[in-house]
Amino acid sequence: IGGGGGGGGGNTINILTWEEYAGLKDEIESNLDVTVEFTKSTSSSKMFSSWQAGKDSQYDIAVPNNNYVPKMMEADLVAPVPEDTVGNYDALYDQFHQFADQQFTSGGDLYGVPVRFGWYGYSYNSENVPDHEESYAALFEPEYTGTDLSGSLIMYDNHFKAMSAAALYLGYGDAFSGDKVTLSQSQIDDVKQTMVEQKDILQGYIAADPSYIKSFKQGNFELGQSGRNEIVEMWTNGTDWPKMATPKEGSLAWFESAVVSKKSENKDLAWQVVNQFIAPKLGAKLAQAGYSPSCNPNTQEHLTSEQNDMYGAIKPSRLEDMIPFKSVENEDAWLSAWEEIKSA
Amino acid sequence: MSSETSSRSLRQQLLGAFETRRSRLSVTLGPSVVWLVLLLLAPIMFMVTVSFLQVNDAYQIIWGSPTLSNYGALFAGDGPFWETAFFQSLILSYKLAAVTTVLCLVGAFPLAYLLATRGGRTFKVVIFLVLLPFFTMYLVRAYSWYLMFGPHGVINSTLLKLGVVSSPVALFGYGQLAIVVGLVHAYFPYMLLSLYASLDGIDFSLVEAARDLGGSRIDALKDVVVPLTLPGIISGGLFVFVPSLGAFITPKFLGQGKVQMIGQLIELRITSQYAIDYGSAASMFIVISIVVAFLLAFRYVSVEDLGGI
Amino acid sequence: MSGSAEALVELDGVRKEYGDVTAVDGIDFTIRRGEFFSLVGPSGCGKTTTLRMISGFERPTAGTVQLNGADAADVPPNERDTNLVFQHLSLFPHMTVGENVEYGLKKSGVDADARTEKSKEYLSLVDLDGYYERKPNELSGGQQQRVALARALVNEPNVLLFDEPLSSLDRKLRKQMQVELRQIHEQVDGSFFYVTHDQEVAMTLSDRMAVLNEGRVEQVGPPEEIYREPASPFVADFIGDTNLVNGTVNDGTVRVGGDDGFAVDDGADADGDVTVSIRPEDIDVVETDWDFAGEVVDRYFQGDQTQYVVEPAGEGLGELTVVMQGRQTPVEQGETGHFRVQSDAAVVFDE
Amino acid sequence: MSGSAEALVELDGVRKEYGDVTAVDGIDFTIRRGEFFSLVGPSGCGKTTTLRMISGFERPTAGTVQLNGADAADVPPNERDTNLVFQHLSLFPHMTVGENVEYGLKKSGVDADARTEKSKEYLSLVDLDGYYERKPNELSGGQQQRVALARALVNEPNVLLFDEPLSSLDRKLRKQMQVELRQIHEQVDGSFFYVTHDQEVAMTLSDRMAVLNEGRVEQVGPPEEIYREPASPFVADFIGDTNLVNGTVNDGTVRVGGDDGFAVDDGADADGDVTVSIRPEDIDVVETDWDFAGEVVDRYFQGDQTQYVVEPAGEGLGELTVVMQGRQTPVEQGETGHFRVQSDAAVVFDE
Amino acid sequence: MSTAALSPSTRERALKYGLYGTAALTMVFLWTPLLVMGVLSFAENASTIFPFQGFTLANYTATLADDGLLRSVSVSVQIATISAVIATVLGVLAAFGLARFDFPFKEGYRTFAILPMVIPGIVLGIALLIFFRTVVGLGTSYLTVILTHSVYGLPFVLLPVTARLYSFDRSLEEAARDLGSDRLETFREVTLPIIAPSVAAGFLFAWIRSFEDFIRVYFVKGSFDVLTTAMFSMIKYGSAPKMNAISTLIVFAIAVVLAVAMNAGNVSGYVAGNEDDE
Ligand SMILES: Nc1ncnc2c1ncn2[C@@H]1O[C@H](COP(=O)(O)OP(=O)(O)OP(=O)(O)O)[C@@H](O)[C@H]1O
Ligand SMILES: Nc1ncnc2c1ncn2[C@@H]1O[C@H](COP(=O)(O)OP(=O)(O)OP(=O)(O)O)[C@@H](O)[C@H]1O
Ligand SMILES: [Mg+2]
Ligand SMILES: [Mg+2]
Repeated sequence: IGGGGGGGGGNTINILTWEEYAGLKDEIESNLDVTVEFTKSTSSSKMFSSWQAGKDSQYDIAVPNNNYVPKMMEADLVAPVPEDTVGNYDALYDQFHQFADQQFTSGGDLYGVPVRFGWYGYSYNSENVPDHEESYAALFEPEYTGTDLSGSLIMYDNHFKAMSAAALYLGYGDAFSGDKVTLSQSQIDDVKQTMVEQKDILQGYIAADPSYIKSFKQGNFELGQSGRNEIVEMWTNGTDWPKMATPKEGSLAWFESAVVSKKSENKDLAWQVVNQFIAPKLGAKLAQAGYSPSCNPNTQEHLTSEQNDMYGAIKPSRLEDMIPFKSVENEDAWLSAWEEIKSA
Repeated sequence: MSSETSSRSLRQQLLGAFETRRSRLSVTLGPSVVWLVLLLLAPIMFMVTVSFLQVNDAYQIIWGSPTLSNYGALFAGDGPFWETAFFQSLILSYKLAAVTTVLCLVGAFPLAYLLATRGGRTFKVVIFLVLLPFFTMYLVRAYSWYLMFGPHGVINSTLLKLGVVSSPVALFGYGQLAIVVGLVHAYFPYMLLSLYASLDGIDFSLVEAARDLGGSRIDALKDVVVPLTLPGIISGGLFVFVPSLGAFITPKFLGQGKVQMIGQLIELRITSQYAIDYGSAASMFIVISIVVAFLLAFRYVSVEDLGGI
Repeated sequence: MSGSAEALVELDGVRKEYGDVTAVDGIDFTIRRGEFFSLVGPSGCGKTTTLRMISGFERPTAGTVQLNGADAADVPPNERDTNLVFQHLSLFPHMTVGENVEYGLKKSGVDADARTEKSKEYLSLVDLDGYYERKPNELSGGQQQRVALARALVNEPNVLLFDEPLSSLDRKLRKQMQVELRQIHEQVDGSFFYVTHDQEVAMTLSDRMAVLNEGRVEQVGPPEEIYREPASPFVADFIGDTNLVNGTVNDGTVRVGGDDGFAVDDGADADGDVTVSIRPEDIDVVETDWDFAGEVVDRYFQGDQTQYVVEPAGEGLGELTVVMQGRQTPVEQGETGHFRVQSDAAVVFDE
Repeated sequence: MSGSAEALVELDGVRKEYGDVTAVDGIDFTIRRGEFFSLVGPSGCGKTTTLRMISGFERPTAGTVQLNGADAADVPPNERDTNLVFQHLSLFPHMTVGENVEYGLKKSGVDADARTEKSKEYLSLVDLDGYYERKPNELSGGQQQRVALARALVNEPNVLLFDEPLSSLDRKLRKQMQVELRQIHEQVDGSFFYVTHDQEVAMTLSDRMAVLNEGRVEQVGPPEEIYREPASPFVADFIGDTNLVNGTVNDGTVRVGGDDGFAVDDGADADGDVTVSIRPEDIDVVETDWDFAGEVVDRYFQGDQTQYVVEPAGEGLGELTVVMQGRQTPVEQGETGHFRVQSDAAVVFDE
Repeated sequence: MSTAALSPSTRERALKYGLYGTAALTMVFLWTPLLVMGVLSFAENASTIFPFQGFTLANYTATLADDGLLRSVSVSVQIATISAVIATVLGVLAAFGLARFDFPFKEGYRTFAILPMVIPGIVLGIALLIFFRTVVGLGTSYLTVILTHSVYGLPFVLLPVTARLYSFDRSLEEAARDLGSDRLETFREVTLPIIAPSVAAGFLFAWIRSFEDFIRVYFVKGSFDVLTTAMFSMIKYGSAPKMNAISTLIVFAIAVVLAVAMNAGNVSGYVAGNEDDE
């Protein structure tokens, strides 16, 4: 009952990941001689902290956001990728190879495999908010869009996502270019100041995707920081008034990356399962389930053109504008700033 | 035959277990003492210890060099300590917990008074209606208020629909009011039952005695009922104040991220960073608050009076 | 309505119903200035209810309660010039003896010094000097009793109401408090209205008493009148011990016990079947001229008197109780004795 | 140790200490087969403690309790041939009346049919036919009382122990249960050991009684002996009402009341100061040859008798209580009467 | 002045209605959100009453088809049952110790034993999390949740049972002994049946506290879901329709259990700690 039986036995692979992956179970099991057990997780930080707390012997695979992979590497929780086993890796967009080289490589070994991705900007209700030059300023200046949005703005309830938006708004884009995000203390202070002031015009901070959609549809706010996949989901379900903005300062991109536990007794089989995540057909299915594109462009073959418009085909040029999630250099300072913003 | 003798000796053993004072005590209290020591005292003591230690990047506790730096970190910031997030959250938590306690008291007293003074058929129904929310999951109750509040929640949309207001009332959005309402709803039954237990023990002929001697209804309440229910008021207060102080779910749902109570602050640090050193130090303030609250309470009531619930 | 017969409290056709239950079923009586008036009756007969209507805690369903000649219907308890001594005393446990006694004075606005002085005076009246600072739970039952008394007395009410205040005390203490209550009544001005189910206490204490049965007053009068001339078999049986026997009236002569019976010389108006009450102490053991002979089947020694259960020889009479005072032991258990009912002792009730 | 004088229970120098408190201070007495024996004394004198030592719930600190001639020190309560009727009855609330009554039989291995039969028999003895299936809380106080009695009786114990079982009942019911208890005692074989602080009950019921005071037995004997010849002023005062007055003995003559006093013709061994007990009913109103004259300062009508408080004319006597039975009203309140103490009525105690 | 003008009986009545009024408002306060939630569970638009778009049972169908959710309910039931059993055994034994024997630091023990109930969940949760991970080396799992909830439930059993034992008339035990039972029989046949309702009440409290706990389990559960954590993600991730439905089902289930319990015994008395002998 409960917790699962540990990463040892037979050819069972235990996976800690997001809800949508569970839909791949039947196909993976028919493609490979394996039983996969999915355990739903709702955040990368939880995947990380539970592995950190010893769950790494219970799970073979986790699929956190890219910025958590270096942390797991640092904590010595993950095993290197046998590139032969993960045959689909080569097919990924170049951009992801670059990202992986930058972030997931240590001592010549690769530790994570990008699976799917998406990006954040903001979205707005096009019925009430006029078109405007898309910029993060829309989140910080109530009149920026040409209509007063005081009290109708929403930010992510996540220090990294929310503070990054503020940093980009303040023009600290350079800080996002290295291995890690490197905001100086004074930049963090400015971000904090800006966000504390922003609190007056905010309607609130919001947890994550579905509640964003629910709240947006309910009319609680007009414009909010959001991921593209949420808006795609709304479109797919017939709500056409939201508009996704691509801010001129750049979008923050996330990509989920699969890792395999160092303690797994079935590493090879585990990597074979990971390989399935980015296989063209299964990757397409995952994209559909999560309204987010796969890192493998070959998935487009298995999607309709309409689907490809929304989340299948992404122009490589757009990928180049994206700023990938990264670990931050002085996370404590970020967190303290965030706490001060929240309790201001 | 053999089963007969063995059952007899089992019986003898059981009887024997109550022969001496020492064995009686160890049989009855032993197991719970072990449990409480291992699962309450030890963890709390360990937490106290951790609050004086540091945790390295690999999330290992660094033993051997006690430090006050975690406590320092709580109050460190650019500005004076009262501007730090921790201090602000702490104060806010005290404030919301205090308001919650007072509202619970004000709301519960009339109902408890009626329940204690009026018997009969309606009594059972009312008790049922009061107990049901009490037994209903905390999370469900917090959630039900999550539906009620919000810029377009049930309250606002109803007001809009009825034409009472023309645009959503900010007061009924998420925020401190919503949190207080949620907390009152969550912990109200503790206060009610505590007061009820205490009022039910009152000899109401004392109220009549006060009236007979020339006291008005208000006098009787003030001079007799309130002093005599003081233990109930205090233990009810304790049972509302302490958990409100450390509330997490309610402010999480009903604060929409703009309000940060101490529980959320700790949770954030633990789940995002596994910062158990910082979390432990911060938790100490809740633990100390409980100790102080208990010590204050014990000046007016005895431990038995806390047995209301 | 003046002088000693002035009516302080007057109940006129007072009824009280609780839903279907009629607790008090139309009663009238008057409490006069300065008198010690008792209301007795068995448990559940409506005594407490009556007292609560006088003190203002209940409203009569019908009828009026007049205090000092004015209808008191709309006067709340705190504005009535009555004070209550409760059955369970109801001393405020969180206040000292002094604070308890002063409570009423405080509510009527007496200033602190005067309060202290007066409360000490009354505490001394009830023999509790020096207990001013104690808490009620530091006192014995009898002392608490006296505090309750002082707390009511100190307000010098027109009428002091008592609801069985002695029933929780043990026998010795009860006797002692009884005597004290009478003495205090003589020392203060007000009337005392005393409710009890203990007929002995009521008889001992009262100037007048009312006997209540199932919400109705059966008889009002001085104790001796009620004891000697009970208005109904109920009263005869409830007040004191009695033998109730069946009898018949023929031409104004009352006979009990059928053919083997005897005549009790009490003229009666009615003809036919009657009930006759004969008090145990009104039956003497005699050598000659006996009314009936009977075997002593049981004998209960009670110290100052001895009770005999006699089984009369004939058929018509059931067991009779006879009481002899002091050391007289005229008949032993198992023996047969001869008995005569004192003249005028029998009371006859029409059926 | 045979026949009717056989000792079923024998207490020999029994003491019981709880820490510093000496609850029972060395007592001896014997309960004989078939007798109704009472232990009376004021609250806290050690009655319950004594009873609990007999039933086996407490071990004596010193002395022995013998049951049927054998030391019972090591016999646990469940193996003693005694049964208890508790003060608060202690009926098992979760069992029916029948189950309660059968409990003891079940424990001694009686089979189900025999149990039912026997329990019904005893329920019928206490007049509770048809209550077999009820739960205790569906019964009135008096009925519960009877179930408790049946539950103990049904085991046919050698000794049935009672700890004030009637004290929680009201007066009428108490009188009635008292009579029933006596009758039941006559119908069954065992001895009854009855503990109470109510001397009236004890006197009425007992064949013999022991008076306990602060853990010591003051006197053992039949009620009349104890009432008439109390062994100490305490007994005289506790059992019945009495007047205790100071006196002096001179050459075998006892005088009370100093110079204005009178002689009570009871020879005394000792010389010097004595205490004299005179029962109120032993003082008569006389026309001539009076012992003392005095004013009646208070008069309490009690129905079958009237109590007079008399203040003797001289200095040496305090107030005296006099009781007159029946309709005699020889002196009115406020008048002066003349009184004589009956011969042999005074009891003299050396100081 | 104006109150003085009112006749005393009017004033009395005003006070009385004031009292009833406040009490009624309190009941409205307690019930409105739950009722609204119940209504919404049948609504097409699950998050707000207006605009109302019609009734549907779809939310219930979806809820009952959600295997993960149902599994979490069953896990919650198992955990609640096991931990309540442990808490009951420990609590009943301890209650006997407290009520029947004297020992040093008795008041201290009593206070200590109430603590799990009052200490905020977040503190207990984190303390146990750190403790289990670091000291015991026990990963968080099913077992740690049970341990946590068994200590959390302890006071909920201890309090009613101790209160019952204090009011228990010990002469009942003596009566049984007097009638021929040894100690063990006395316990089994008299003591236990009489205190059984309070033990049952304690078990029920401990069970419910475990079943409804979120914050403690959130920290020590590891990665499986119990009902509350499943609900938490539902709310956080906005699955209002299912949340309304499952919540309404639970309120209903608890109402039924409570009604049965209240008919069977003096639940309110146990809750308030002043149960009468039945
Ligand atoms: N508040 C009430 N509601 C319903 N019935 C009541 C109420 N108070 C009293 N009664 C009923 O009215 C009747 C008279 O009650 P009351 O208390 O006056 O009796 P009592 O003579 O004082 O008896 P006791 O000697 O036992 O105190 C009883 O039958 C009682 O049950
Ligand atoms: N378990 C005990 N521990 C300490 N003292 C006790 C205990 N039981 C009785 N006592 C003391 O022993 C004395 C005698 O008590 P006991 O109960 O025998 O009195 P009693 O004659 O039955 O009184 P009552 O008429 O009030 O029932 C009292 O002073 C009492 O306080
Ligand atoms: Mg009454
Ligand atoms: Mg006793």
